[in-house]
Amino acid sequence: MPLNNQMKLEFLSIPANISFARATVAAFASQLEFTLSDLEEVKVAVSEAVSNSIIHGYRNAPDRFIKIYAGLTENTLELSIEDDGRGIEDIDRALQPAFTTDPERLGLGFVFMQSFMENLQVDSLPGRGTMVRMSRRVGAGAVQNSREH
Amino acid sequence: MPLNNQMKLEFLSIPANISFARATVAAFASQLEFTLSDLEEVKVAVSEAVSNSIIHGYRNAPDRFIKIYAGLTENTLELSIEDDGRGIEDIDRALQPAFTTDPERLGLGFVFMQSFMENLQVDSLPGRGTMVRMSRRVGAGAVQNSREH
Amino acid sequence: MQLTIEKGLAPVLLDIEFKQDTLLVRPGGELDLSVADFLRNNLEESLDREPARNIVLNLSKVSFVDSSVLGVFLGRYKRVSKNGGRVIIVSPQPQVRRILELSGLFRIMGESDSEAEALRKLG
Amino acid sequence: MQLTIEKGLAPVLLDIEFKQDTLLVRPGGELDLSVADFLRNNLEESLDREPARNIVLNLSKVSFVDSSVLGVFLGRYKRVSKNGGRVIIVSPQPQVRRILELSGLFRIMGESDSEAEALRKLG
Ligand SMILES: Nc1ncnc2c1ncn2[C@@H]1O[C@H](COP(=O)(O)OP(=O)(O)O)[C@@H](O)[C@H]1O
Ligand SMILES: Nc1ncnc2c1ncn2[C@@H]1O[C@H](COP(=O)(O)OP(=O)(O)O)[C@@H](O)[C@H]1O
Repeated sequence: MPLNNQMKLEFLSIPANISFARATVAAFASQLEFTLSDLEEVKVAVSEAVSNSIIHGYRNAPDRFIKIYAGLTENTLELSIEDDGRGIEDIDRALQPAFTTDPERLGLGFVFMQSFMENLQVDSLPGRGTMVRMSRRVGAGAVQNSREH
Repeated sequence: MPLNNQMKLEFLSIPANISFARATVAAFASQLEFTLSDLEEVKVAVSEAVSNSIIHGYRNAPDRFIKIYAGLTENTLELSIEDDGRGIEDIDRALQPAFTTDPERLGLGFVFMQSFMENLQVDSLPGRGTMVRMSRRVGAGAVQNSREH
Repeated sequence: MQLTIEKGLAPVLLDIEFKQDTLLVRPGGELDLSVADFLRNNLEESLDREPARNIVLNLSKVSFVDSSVLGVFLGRYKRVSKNGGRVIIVSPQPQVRRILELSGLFRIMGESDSEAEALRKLG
Repeated sequence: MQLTIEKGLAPVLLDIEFKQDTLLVRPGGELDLSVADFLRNNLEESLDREPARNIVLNLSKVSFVDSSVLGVFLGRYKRVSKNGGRVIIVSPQPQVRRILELSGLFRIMGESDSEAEALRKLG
């Protein structure tokens, strides 16, 4: 599908930028006919991915950069969120609901991304970084599979 | 002054992205204690600079990119808006109130940028592109010099 | 006449009414380059169709303008003033008002607090 | 107790009241990682200070939550449930409600339409 619009956003890995990142992606995505409820769900997915880069990727180092790429086709938002942090050892395990390497956390980040977006893809190399890709179609409906744990 | 936060935004040179760009800069700037009215003025400056890149820099070609860089010090927003379009032949003349190379337009873009922001600096090379830099301090007050033409 | 173009979450509305040889123009939303052609074309068509002498520009629902849109306003001002007509601006929001002042548009167009007052001034 | 941290245009409010051996917690705004420590610390301090058995979490003014903040809620749930206490959630907005459902938090915490109803359930 041809892209009708594209943007790239790069920002420092500080928690204050999480709300900035999700607001920016939602503003961009609002060029398609998403409902407000769709946009709320996109915001959650962005918030989770960016939080992961800050906490896991960069272990809270405030001087690193996170990159977001967004593209719009006729009816789809395509997103990638990227860091060049620590990376993920075992991606399959990381994707499992409730799996976390941080006892303070819930292991629900990827669950939310998977529930609110389509085609979640995680690429990562330990020591090199992580790129999370996902998309969302207009009219794709809300939560696809309501998991519980 | 040390930078406390930084972001870069890059997007296609289409009119739909003008409101996206100003909303994004305003969301980022709102991390400082700007008033809503300050943010409205910053939005006008961004809108003018981005419109100029689209109209003058790229002559409405929709497949080029515009870059915005924003930094925050303790109390100042620093901005640059950049295109690699046609560039400006005579910068001094371009900065004059009411000067325009497009009879449909008013020649007020740089006037607004100058009125609503501080330290406006324009770098340009014909055939290479244009970079507009400007900043805004918290509490710098509204319109500094109300020009008329 | 009610027109809307969808611009994501901020639709731009344009309502145009003809009354007492005056075009009552009521745009809404954020007005920038992306809607300048839409505004210009609709205003020109209305001026072609109606025997309008004056324009009342009700900006109470406009939350943003930049110089691209001021150019559209000025162009319509030039068209009606050729025939001795006037343009009066009604109820701009504070941030829009500041831009109008700075541009000098207030010096050539009048301002009123309501459409009724504007129509009285023109009538 | 009324607390605010300024987060640009979206201040996060936190109001905590102690009543009938229950902590009434009323946060507001967008709750994410950037306020998780603030929430956790204030809730922990209140639980240290007051002999609170239960928590009522009034989410009517919360427009956004993500998993970082659900973790803070779950942590407090674990603390009070150790002593046989309960957590009841009041009036989440639809988008927040969906996250609570999806996370399974609703299965272990109760829900009420008002603080009064929650207090009746607990009392
Ligand atoms: N950007 C990242 N960089 C490094 N590790 C990551 C990243 N994102 C996720 N992970 C790993 O995947 C695990 C699961 O992530 P997630 O489902 O979001 O849960 P949580 O963030 O609650 O731990 C994390 O605990 C972490 O080990
Ligand atoms: N990014 C740019 N690229 C090329 N030329 C530009 C650019 N920005 C401004 N200019 C030149 O400077 C002139 C004055 O700009 P401005 O004050 O914004 O007025 P206007 O946009 O109404 O013409 C423009 O007419 C154009 O010739």
